[in-house]
Amino acid sequence: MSLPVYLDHASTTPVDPRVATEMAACLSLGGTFGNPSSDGHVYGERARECVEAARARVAAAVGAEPAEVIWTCGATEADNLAIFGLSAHAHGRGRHIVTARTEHKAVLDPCRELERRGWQVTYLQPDRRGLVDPARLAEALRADTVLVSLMHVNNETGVSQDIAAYAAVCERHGGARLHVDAAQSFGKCPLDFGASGADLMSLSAHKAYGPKGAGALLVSRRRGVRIEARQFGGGQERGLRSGTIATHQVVGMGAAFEIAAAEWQSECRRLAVLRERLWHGLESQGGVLRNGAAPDVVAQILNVSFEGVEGESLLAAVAPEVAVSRGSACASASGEASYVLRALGRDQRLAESSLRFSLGRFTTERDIERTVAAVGGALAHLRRIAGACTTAR
Amino acid sequence: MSLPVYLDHASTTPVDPRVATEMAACLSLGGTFGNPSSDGHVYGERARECVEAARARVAAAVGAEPAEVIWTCGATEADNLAIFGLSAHAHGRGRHIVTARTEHKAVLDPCRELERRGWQVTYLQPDRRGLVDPARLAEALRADTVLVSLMHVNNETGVSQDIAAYAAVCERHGGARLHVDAAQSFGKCPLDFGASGADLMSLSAHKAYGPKGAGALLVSRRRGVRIEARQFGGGQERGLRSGTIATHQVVGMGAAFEIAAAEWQSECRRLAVLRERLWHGLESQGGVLRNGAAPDVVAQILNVSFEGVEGESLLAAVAPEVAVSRGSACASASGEASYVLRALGRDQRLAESSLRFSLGRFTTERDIERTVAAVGGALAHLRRIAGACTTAR
Amino acid sequence: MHYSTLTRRYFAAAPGAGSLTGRGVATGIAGSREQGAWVQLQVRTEADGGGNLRVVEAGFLAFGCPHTIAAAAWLAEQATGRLLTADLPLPVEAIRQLFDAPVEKLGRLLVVEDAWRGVCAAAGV
Amino acid sequence: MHYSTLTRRYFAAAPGAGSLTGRGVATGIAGSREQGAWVQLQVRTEADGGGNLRVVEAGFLAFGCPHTIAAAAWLAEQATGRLLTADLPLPVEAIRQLFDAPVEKLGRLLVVEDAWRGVCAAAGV
Ligand SMILES: Cc1ncc(COP(=O)(O)O)c(C=O)c1O
Ligand SMILES: Cc1ncc(COP(=O)(O)O)c(C=O)c1O
Repeated sequence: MSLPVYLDHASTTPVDPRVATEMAACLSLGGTFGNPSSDGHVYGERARECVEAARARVAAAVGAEPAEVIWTCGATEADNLAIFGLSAHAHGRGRHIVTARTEHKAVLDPCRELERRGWQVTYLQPDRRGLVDPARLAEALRADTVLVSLMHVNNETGVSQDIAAYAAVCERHGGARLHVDAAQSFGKCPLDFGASGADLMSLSAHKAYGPKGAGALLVSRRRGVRIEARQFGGGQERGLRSGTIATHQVVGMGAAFEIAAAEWQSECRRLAVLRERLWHGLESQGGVLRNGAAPDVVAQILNVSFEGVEGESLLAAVAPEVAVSRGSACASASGEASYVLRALGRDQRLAESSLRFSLGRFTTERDIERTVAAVGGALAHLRRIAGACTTAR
Repeated sequence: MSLPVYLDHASTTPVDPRVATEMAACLSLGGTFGNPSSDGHVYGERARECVEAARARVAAAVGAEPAEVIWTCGATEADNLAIFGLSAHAHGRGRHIVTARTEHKAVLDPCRELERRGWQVTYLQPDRRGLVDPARLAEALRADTVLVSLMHVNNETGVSQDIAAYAAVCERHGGARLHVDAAQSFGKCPLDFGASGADLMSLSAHKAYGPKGAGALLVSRRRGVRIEARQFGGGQERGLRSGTIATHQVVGMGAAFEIAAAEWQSECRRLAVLRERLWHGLESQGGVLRNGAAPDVVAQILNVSFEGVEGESLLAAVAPEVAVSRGSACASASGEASYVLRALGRDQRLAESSLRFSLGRFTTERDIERTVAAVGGALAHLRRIAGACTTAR
Repeated sequence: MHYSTLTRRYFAAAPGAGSLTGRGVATGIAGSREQGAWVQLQVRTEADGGGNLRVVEAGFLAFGCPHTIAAAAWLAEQATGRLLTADLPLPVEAIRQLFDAPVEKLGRLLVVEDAWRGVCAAAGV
Repeated sequence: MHYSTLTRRYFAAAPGAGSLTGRGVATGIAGSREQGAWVQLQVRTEADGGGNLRVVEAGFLAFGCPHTIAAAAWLAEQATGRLLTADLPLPVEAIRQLFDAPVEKLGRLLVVEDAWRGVCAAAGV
């Protein structure tokens, strides 16, 4: 049996073969396998050079300085480091955080943990386009607000938020630092850390054809941002994140980010065409609603609600032909994944019968045709089985 | 110029080619690149299967149950999770920790951080063999001791401690959990988590021919050990360690641990012979003292103090021919690296002019010969330059 | 979500999906779309000699997760050819285990049972 | 630790390593093994016409890090052929920069300077 079409790139991407080649060169004897912390020999020195070259590539790709890049093992760790690290540093000035209901759990769960420790957190509601309005943010800021955490591109719907506008609001407030979870945005839309005015930014390699288990937190130097470390021992990353640096992992991230920075625009143009083809194919099945409107949404993502079918069954019925996702991969067991869809005007039931199609670098026209046929077949089958239930409503 | 002989395996090892092959199969399109958290399709399912197979391999290699394995991105994270996670859970019962001066910084630095937060920490001195005496541990335990953290094999000297004896002391105490940093021991000596009686154990892949950036914390289920999570969002690892699991990394660790479990005994026999050959070659240079005596020290490590030369210059002089290390890679900038050597009876100066030769899977007889020649040449050169200084003393 | 082979087979083939019409049809409906599971079960029965009803045809409609659909299809299939009794061919917990459904799915399978009760009530059993 | 090419060259070749004996030799010794750097500098001088001393030969011994050894070797080399003056050929901070030594190495280079001072004192300069 042939494998299903992979349209779940927002969950993870395959590693680009060019990236895998660079990673392989850092593993075995004869490669750059040394410990970047080893100070006394050429093996360590070469590994350090690779790590610093990778840092420079990531920095260049996102408009940061190399010294602003703190390696982590993913955006989850970066989000945790940003939120706990900033709050530990700033708690003397206040204990209030502003974020949004539509953030990833890697932001929401640390915020909940801080609430357990006595912090106050305001969870903003997005508007009907799925976006947090900067004016709402301004209203939510208090004298004791020390951190705002708002994402760039939403992992469920692909809507892209105006982080520069949030930065401007925080700037006027004066005391609140802005953390941006950009795990889903790099490679899908313009991203310039320095120009954005953000203080902290989380990145992930495996959403951009790099390896899983690699990421970075950007900490603005120009803006003088200070955070506390969370992982101790060894003093790597200027003491901000101890632990042996995984050379092949950061080299993979560097290669992936360089490639994406060079290719994302043409890739987006190509994928926007495929995405619209997919949408028109699905739309023609009837009872199909698009979540998120064109200019706000990145080219890679199409989120669709299907009338008259139950979501889990729809996913199961298409699974032999197409790999897609309901909500985000790590929130799929909970109902919260649908906050953003409900904000977009979908009722709970429609939100639950929604699929996220996320296209990627290796997606072909043939994949799209196969997807449309599979979803069409599944819809017809399930609607026939559901019979009166759906019309009786 | 040919590369120097690599005798710094205690800092990091190259990835075994068999491991690299398994890792490569988890990266690219066509491989098992899916997100193990993706619930709705075969890509995620296959990745999950790989992750669970790797968990079973690691567990089998160290005498643990699969459900006791919590993936981390290395032993540094595992040490931090053990110490902060256990202390957060147990702080109601007491705020005292016992550890040793000779622990790795990944243990010492979290302990220092806890001291800053009001905890009390007792740092035990090792005896003249470099070992922490279980009787000293028993004396140090207090009614409010909640955690003991003692390593298995020391990263500087290779001395191997009797963790079962420490476990017995903790057991008698009743309230103190035992955490064992086993980053340096797996693959170098017998290791059985279940039989040891330890409550928590840190493992690292890259010390055993697996990838950097992969590790695990073992949390004993039979002993009912509870810790608090430190990284939130996504709920992976039963909520104890959120974040996308890096399939290729844990698969690499699983493969590496399976290989090491099968081969470590014959490897140790082979390396013990090479290590003695190295020692005799060095000894014949004169003014050379061995740190750590035979039955206590694993076969892979030879720590030697050199009279009449300064340590940094010795390292620099041998570097074109041999890659070795002074102390441990991540502590080499500080003087603390020599605690354990001073305990073994070396004065500060001799401790500072010590080298750690750590042999590994791909070390050959030829490598040993080259090393002896290089060190001999460097010693003669430096001693000639030092002239009267060393004799005048 | 992992589905057993049996679940996948009944979910994909959905034998007996559709409505029955005409004489001797008893219908039971339970659940709602809002609660995530809705099931309609129907049987056409004929009286056997001894005052019992024998199911000669059964059908179902269902809106719900794969386990709900598979269980409804299986129940319609099992019922066919048997005497109609108030008891399910297997207790609902056994049906859950048969399809290897997680415990949290039990509520949905109870909707299938409720639909069966409705059928029996409509048929006067 | 990263060493510059110049450091590596003087450290490896150590030109001038050894002791001078005989007439006209001035010796300066500074530091100790315990403090991590010990340097002995020696020059053999001849009086030139104008009442100055010219260094005709220089040598050193050193126990210390590669920067210490390199700096001592370099100093002996530089001194040879010049008039002996209390000033180093370059200020010690400039020597640090010449060898690209980290700032925390300055203390060790001051030992080299002290040895030079000792030479000058011994030679009456
Ligand atoms: C918006 C967002 N933030 C954070 C993460 C977590 O990133 P990582 O998988 O690198 O831990 C993800 C992806 O899972 C994401 O989509
Ligand atoms: C004893 C010991 N503990 C912990 C560590 C840290 O492990 P890792 O490099 O996987 O973070 C090391 C190695 O650096 C070690 O030798």
